[in-house]
Amino acid sequence: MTPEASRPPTRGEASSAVAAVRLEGLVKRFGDAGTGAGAGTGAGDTSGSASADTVLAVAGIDLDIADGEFFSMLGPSGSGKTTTLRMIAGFELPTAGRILLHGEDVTDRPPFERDVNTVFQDYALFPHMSVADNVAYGLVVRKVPGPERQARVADALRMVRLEGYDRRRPGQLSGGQRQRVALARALVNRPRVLLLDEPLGALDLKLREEMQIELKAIQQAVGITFVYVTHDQQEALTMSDRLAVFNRGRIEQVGTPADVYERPATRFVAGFVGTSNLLSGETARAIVGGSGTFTVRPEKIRLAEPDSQPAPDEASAMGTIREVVYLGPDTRYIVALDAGGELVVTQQNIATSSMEALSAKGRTVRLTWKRQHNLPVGEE
Amino acid sequence: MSTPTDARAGPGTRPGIARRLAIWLHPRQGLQLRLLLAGPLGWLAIAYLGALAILLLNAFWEKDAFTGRVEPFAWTLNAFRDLFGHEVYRTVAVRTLIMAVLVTLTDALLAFPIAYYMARIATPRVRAMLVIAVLMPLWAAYLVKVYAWRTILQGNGFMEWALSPFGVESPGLDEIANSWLVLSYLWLPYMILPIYAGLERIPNSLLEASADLGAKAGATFRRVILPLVFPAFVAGSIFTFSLTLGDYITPDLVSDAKFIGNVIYDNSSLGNLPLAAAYSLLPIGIMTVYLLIARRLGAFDSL
Amino acid sequence: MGKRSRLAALAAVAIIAAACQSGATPKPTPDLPKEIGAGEGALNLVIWAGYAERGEVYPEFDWVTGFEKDTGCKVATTNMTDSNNGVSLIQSGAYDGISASGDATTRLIAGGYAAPVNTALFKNYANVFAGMKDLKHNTVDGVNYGVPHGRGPNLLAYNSDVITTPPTSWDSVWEDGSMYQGKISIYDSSIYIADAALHLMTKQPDLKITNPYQLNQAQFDAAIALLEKQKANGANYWGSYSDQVSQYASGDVVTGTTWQFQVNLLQAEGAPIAAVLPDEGSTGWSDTWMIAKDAKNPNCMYMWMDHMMSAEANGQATVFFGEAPTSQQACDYAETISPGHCALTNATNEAYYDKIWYWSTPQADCADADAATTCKDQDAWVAAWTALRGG
Amino acid sequence: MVESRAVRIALRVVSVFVMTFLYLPLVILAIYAFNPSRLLVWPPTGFTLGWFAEAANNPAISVAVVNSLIVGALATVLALILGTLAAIAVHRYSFFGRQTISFFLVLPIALPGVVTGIALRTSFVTFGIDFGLFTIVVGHATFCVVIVYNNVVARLRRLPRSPEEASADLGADMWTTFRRITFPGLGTALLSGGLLAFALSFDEIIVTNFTAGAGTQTIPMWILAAIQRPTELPVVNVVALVLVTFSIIPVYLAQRISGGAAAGVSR
Repeated sequence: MTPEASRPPTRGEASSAVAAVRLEGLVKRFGDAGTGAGAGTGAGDTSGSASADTVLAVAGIDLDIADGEFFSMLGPSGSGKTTTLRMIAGFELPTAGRILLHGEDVTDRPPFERDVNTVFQDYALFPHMSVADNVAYGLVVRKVPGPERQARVADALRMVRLEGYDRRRPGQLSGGQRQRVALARALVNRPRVLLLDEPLGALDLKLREEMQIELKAIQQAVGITFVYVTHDQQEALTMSDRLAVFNRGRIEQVGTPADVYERPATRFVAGFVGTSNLLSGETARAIVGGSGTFTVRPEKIRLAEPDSQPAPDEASAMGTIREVVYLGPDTRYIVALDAGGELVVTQQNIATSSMEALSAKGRTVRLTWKRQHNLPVGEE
Repeated sequence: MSTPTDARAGPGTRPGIARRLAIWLHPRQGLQLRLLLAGPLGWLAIAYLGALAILLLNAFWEKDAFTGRVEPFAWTLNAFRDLFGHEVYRTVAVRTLIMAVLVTLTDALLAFPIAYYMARIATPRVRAMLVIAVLMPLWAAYLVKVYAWRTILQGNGFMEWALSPFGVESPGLDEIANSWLVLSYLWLPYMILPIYAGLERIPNSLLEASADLGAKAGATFRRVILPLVFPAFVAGSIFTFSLTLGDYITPDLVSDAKFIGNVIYDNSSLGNLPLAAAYSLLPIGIMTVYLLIARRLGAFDSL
Repeated sequence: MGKRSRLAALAAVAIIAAACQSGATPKPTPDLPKEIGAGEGALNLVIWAGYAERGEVYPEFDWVTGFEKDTGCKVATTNMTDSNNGVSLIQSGAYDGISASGDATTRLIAGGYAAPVNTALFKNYANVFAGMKDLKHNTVDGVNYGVPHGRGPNLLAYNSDVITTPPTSWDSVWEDGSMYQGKISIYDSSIYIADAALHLMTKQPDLKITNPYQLNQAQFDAAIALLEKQKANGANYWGSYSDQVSQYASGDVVTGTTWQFQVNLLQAEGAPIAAVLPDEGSTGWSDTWMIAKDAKNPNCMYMWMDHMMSAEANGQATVFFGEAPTSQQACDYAETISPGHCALTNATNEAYYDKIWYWSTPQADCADADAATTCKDQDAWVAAWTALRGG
Repeated sequence: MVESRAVRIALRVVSVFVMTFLYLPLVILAIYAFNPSRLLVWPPTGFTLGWFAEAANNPAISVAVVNSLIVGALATVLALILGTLAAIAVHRYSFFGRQTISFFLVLPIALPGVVTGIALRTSFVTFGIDFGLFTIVVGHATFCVVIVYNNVVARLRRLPRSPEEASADLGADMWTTFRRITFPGLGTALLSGGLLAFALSFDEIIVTNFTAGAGTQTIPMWILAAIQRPTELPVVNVVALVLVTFSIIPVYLAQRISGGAAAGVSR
């Protein structure tokens, strides 16, 4: 875990009492033929038959995002996070509910009247314009005078380290470069809120990790509120001040990365953020000694000899190693518990060789972990 | 970076009228749609469907046998009685339908090999040249082509000259086969191009996968290529079929046989509008059914 | 709406014209124009092909260019394929006038599509042969609905290389002659049924056909049967005269019914084609220039009608088409470009034209024949022709 | 490559045959244009350029060409506006009856021209509308709209929506977005659709026959009339040759613009 992710999310809340983004009872239903029209894109793409069944993409969301915050919306595809973002941007009109930006109701306002800018998943660069023209677009349509415009475009390109690329066409750039142009194009307008829709989704792993750090650095440098949509829990945990976990059009949990990871509010959050090691029912009663469902993060569990004794503050369970997956720095063991169910255990390969690790398959082991690490999870 | 909102217009400045209209329209999606559709639908309804409706009304109106004057709102079924009373109208309808089917099949048979060659075998250079070569006769005047065939088919024409060594006489300008030949010729590009586009859309990997899975060339053709290119066939057939169904100039110029188009044209130009209107219902009905089937077969996406 | 306002304008013109001519004697038809006003600048005509030449085919035949120069009326023409087509074109309201044959004139008058004309306004009308004036196909109750253009018979054409002896009857077209099987050229119009009836008048007297345009059911059926036989013998149908010209030029046909016009064209190109009027007579036509009821350019049309009766224009036009001129002056002019023209076309030989059955519209009421029976009407003729050609 | 050598050779042979079939009549016409005889008899009897001079000196031809150009341009402009509006509506909005609209838009091109022609003529006569260039334009626009519509819808399907959203997001209202983003994106589709619509209008005879006024002639009308005047056939040959030759220009342009496939598929 990066240090940023564990920092308390007080920055934004301290600087402003009014939320940068406030969502009240937001609902979006697609394929709603009642009004006779509805935009034909987005989560529930309606390119099929016109009067298809309606899809409830966002099922009532209340949320405050503080000024200056790096806020992530995390969830699987179809969970409503992108639709929510598009409603904040103004691309979709909510079926019900209100959207407030810095205290101002913008629910019915078109995108071009909102003080937000968006970085699109596919970058949405204008193919028929040069990089400089792309970046300058927002300034041109707002009639910012020429000299100022040029200076700001140059500034923005410098910030994303693309000086000297201004004459190129988007088609001549790599994926990472396009992503930076999209970022510069949004930032050059100095919006108070920047919306990012899975901006790194199309990049390869290494580039993505670099960009994550860079994005975070830029956000801290400009001090703009970032609302960041991703389905990658690692990314959300790495970058966010706070994050919201979406599932089926609702928010399951809002909190700091540490909160969400270590104290998942629901089974879904426990499963989606990190590996779901769930103990429930009889198994839970036998091992943890309480009723309900508990989760234990794989890296908190220790593999021990079957005859070793657990410490008093430790829970323990007997099991058989069913599968061993060698991951380089770590090894992942899947252990079938004698009490029923399975737990995943990851161990750093500090003193173990791959040969040793792989030969562990089929062995009987004792699993132990500190009792404070088995966390109760709310049922849905 | 300075204050975040400096790019916005200040609260004192009013946006222009166009922009205010845009703002006002934004939440009114239904109104936007109506505004967009008002022009094209109004046009379609007045200039096309309205005209069709007036024509169809004429089918039910009385006509003076001597002067040919149509009496509006004098309702009668005389035109339909005439249509059903004379066998010739049935004969002509059947003949036209058979011709439309024949022309469509002929074009499909001729079009597929060259479309296949263009899409999958020719080098990009040759392909580009072929596409232009196929497009050009499509743009060249329709009448010019029909007329060219007249000069070929008539006595002492090219056909006679080319075939006389084999002891074959010129077909003259009254054979029904002429219509089949010339109509197939005229509409061939309309069949080649959709099939070519359809074949080009099939990724190579699909055919390789089929071969990889053990299908022989024939099986790949039958089970992969044909089903994928079938909507393109149907799209092309809309043109070959409907254009044949309605043409009256070509049959008139190169043969002696009468088709639906001739009967409609003749009756309208000879002063029996109600009969022409009543008979028009036939191609309208046939094409409507054809289009509904074609749409179901996915042809509209290949147009 | 447009029609009404135009009519109102015409009426206004007439009233003003009448007011100006103080002391003029009252006319029975008050809506006749009293003078030809200024040209409107355009003239849209429905014509038989060849009735308005501007020197495109042969430079010496041009009676349109001069007219346009003199009157400022720009002439646009549309060819009719047959009289039925001509009537339909006039009904569209887009035309000022038509060169109508007798089977069209009566229909246009009865349908109210043609306007009466004031022949007093034509300076060339006085010259017209008396026998060409006030004919019953263009004159009703003494009111003229047009002025004559010319007349002629439908002829029997033949390829003189193939048929070396000039034929004297229509038998080669109608009777089973394997010699010309598949090489007969036939006019593609319902009015051609009359030609079959004409043939039956001599061949089957027991049918008692007295007028080939007034056929009762039995007579009609016999005519159609004859046409069916002709079709089975391989008739080639020509709708436009150019169809026929190319048929003869290419050798696809050797004989059949024709107009002098095509024969002239073919002979000019050196084709071995000749034409005769067979002994049993023929159908034919006497054409009338008529003005459309709602003509947009009535003054230009009046000028055109007058022009077409002038010696020069009528002489040229009738020579070009191969028909009889309508005045001695036209005859004299025609002689200068085609010596012997008037004799050849029997311009003044009324006995010759007694053998000609001018085209006229078949009507249910066959007054001339038998009051008790009804005849097949125009619709029946067209339907039968459609059945013959389409079947 | 999946095709065997034999199949490839066979396909090549058939392709050559089909191309010959497509071009033979045009070649023969071109040869006749230089034939001195007025009657079209094969083989030609000599060589002359005289018919070209005759064609050039015929005012009716140039008037007809100008009329065709005017009609084509007006019908194309009308089709571009209406077709684009309809395409955007059908593609960008989901509403009840969307499928029906696209179905009705295809009708004018699928139903026989003779029916369209008579219907329009009857309506013009009924309402006392004077025939002329305007009525021809109306007739042509009915089917030209579909051409543009098809081209634009096909392009819209391929165009991502996000650049327009980005434009709105960056502060451009819908007019600015259309002008700066959507329109350039549709550009080549509009151009090739417009070219094709123009070509169809320029070539149209069946509907024109019914909707033309008495004094108005387009070039196909002139050809149809001239075919019926055997003495003018040599001039028709010249006009035909020139028309076919000039049609290379729009075809080449459309091909360059669309950069491939089916620029001219639909009619």
